[in-house]
Amino acid sequence: MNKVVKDVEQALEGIQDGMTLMVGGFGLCGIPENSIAHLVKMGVKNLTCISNNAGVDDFGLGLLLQAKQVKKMISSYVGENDEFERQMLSGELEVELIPQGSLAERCRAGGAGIPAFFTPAGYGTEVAEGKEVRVFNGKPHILEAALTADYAIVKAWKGDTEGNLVFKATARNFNPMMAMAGKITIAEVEELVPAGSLDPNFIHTPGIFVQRIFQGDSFEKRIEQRTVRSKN
Amino acid sequence: MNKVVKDVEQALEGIQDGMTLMVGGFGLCGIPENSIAHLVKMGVKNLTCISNNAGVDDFGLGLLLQAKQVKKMISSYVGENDEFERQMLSGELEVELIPQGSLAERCRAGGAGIPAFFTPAGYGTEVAEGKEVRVFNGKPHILEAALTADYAIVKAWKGDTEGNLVFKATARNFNPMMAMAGKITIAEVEELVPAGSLDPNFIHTPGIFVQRIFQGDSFEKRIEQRTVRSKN
Amino acid sequence: MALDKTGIAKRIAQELRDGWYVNLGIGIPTLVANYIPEGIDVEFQSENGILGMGPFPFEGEEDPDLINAGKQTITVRNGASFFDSATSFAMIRGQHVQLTVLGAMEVSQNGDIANWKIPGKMVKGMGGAMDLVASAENIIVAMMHSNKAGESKILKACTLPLTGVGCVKKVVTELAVLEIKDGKFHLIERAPGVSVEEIISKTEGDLVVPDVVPEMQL
Amino acid sequence: MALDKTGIAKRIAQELRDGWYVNLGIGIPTLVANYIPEGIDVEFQSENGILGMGPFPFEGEEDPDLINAGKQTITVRNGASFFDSATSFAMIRGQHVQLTVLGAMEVSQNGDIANWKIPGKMVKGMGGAMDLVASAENIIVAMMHSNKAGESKILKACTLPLTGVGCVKKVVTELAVLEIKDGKFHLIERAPGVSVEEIISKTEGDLVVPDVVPEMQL
Repeated sequence: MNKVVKDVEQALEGIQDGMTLMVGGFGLCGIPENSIAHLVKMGVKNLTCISNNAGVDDFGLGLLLQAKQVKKMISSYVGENDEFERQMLSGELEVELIPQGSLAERCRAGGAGIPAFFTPAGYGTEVAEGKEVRVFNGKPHILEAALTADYAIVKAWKGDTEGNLVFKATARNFNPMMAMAGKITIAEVEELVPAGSLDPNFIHTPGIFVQRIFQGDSFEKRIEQRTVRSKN
Repeated sequence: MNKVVKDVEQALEGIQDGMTLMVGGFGLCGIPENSIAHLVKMGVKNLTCISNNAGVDDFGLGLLLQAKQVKKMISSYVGENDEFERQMLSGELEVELIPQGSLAERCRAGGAGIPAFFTPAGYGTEVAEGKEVRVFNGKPHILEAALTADYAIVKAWKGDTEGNLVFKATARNFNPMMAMAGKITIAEVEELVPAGSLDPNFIHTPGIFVQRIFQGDSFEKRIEQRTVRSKN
Repeated sequence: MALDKTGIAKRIAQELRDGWYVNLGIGIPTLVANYIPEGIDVEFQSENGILGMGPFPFEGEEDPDLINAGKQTITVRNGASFFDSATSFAMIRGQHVQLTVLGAMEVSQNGDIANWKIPGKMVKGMGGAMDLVASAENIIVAMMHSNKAGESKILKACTLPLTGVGCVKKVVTELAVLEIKDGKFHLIERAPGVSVEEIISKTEGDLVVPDVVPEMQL
Repeated sequence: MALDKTGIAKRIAQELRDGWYVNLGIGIPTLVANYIPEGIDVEFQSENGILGMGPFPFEGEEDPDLINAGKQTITVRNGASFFDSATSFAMIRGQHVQLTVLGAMEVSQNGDIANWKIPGKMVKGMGGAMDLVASAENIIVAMMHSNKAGESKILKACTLPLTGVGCVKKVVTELAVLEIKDGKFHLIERAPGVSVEEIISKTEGDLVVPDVVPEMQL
């Protein structure tokens, strides 16, 4: 079942003002750079973006924020981005902060047909406001709902023509769950290979979760915190 | 963190009468044969076994049933086993049947610290009796609780000394979720390799979920339904 | 003449659409894979953890680690993938599988299905059927119109323990194609040479019969 | 003399036990990895999806696809594994991680912790902290005893928005090791050369002081 589209333009076709997008990545690691750049070019506005982070000022989702294309961010951590903080504190940008594990699980639930689940994370905090509390094994939990998106945009290391994806190292992060939770899931890959090239034992995201796949033109893969040790 | 034990005897140490065991596998595919054989030898009784199936009369969990070591089976499908059916219909054996997807998800939930979740499976059927019903997006769902076990016994293709596991083809099935849900998880592998031999990108079950690992002495890997086509 | 199992499978295969992921149950549904219409690309999911199932292996090439949900030895196509049971049912529950074909003991006119238990007699378990019928948007039941005792299985209300409620949209039997709508069965097609009268006589549930009932084209 | 950050990390490292999986937060907690006691084998989990974290890479060997939860470039040890964020928090929520070490802005005597938000001023988000503190059986907070304005962070009740309630068991500061029990702080150890009086004066919360307070052995 061939999922290949020609380029990023064809891949993002149909994304419109006001839609909800999931965007994979953790910090700048494993983000769909080519798609984000093209979203800026498309100029779609009033987006709701579900993404663990909001990029930095001049890279990642920060680019969409700079261009004022985002109405609402749903994230777990949004430091490292001055423009973000400015828009949020001034009230221009709506922000919903979600515990990282709940965010990951809510995306998975959205893709897995689980409308809601109980988790201990956030009990007794702002996050629990308005949410049902129930005690299991003597411990209070809150009920969290599934998340889905009109489009999920993920980035993989390798992908085949049937949409099967393989991720590298910690660039996996949120990408597999978001791929599950998109009504339409777009995968941007570093290397597109023919079906049959990837070992079926080691597929991270089966092609059933992916509707469109393309090989990105270029990947900067910017490092957010370069930490090294010296050779002696 | 070395998880290697000498043999099946050491691996199963601590399993006692009346305990709850999860046992991986689908039909006879991917079952921990060496451990099951040793459970028969140990003679532990009144076990509650959580396993998708109950084996056949003379292989898999059928061996424990023959020896009357099982008090209760929690499964999704228990055909292909006459002794099982006899014990169940006569009331000797307690049986709880669970939809296969709910069984898988309940094991995952048990391992993932999710005490309960909503699923549409089983609504309006016997399975829903006594369970909370709630409508999401116009569709009724039932609340299902997590499952855990005193010991989970899983079977993998390869495993390393740190307990990282890799499964082959459809022998994966319930093994990864059960590995997560066992208070103590025992992995029986076809091939035990040194830490560092398995590619960290392609570990199915990270070693954190495994407490003991050993290489099985022999694997019969019996085929339940041999279906073939002729060469022309 | 009433269809044989192959005929039922052939008729159901006509319902396949290009690009669909399909889950086939044990029995007649499995046969559907043999009659995919030309120009249609579908992928088969088996709930024990495989996408991209291929045909049975050649003799001597069976792999005990590679089976379908009916525990039969199988092969894989290029582009296949293996996954655990939780992921498999995430696909099913999350409605990523476009069509489910399964057998039944009884179907009722409001779309209820019973196929897993005969109290006191046969209790094999529901396997993945309850998850499949509760989640799939598109369910086709493949079955015989009557049971071995000659009683209709197309009923006003199911008598056996249910597998799912209000979920079946279409039934294909050896006699007819029925659609379920507004709490009634609707006769869509009849098997070649089978009379509308025979179908009416063998259907216990309310049946809406249009003026003209076309024959199946197999 | 009060400890520096390294000293706090060294003291916390003494709490490690053989065979533990450990999650280290950003800042002082990260330093704990440098002082694992001899003969103790622990494995570090980072919530962005890695088990078996190694030291920072040599210059020129940084891999942008290989970072920790602080977004720092890292390396892996033999036996490492990568996984997605849902699996990572399955480990955390499912209590497979034996110890969590993290920083805090405030800790209260009933074990509440606040470390993610200063209303109107700093709103970076909770990241994985809420999942970690809600789930971990064993949480050690690494922090300074007072904030920059000189106010105690060891409080009767937190004033900032909470990250978790009743979860912190132990606090290690530049002055002391405190245990939280029965709704009170208990002074367990003092930093070398630091007086009990100084600790009392800098602790706003109720503090139980035993007759003899041993000095830390670093």
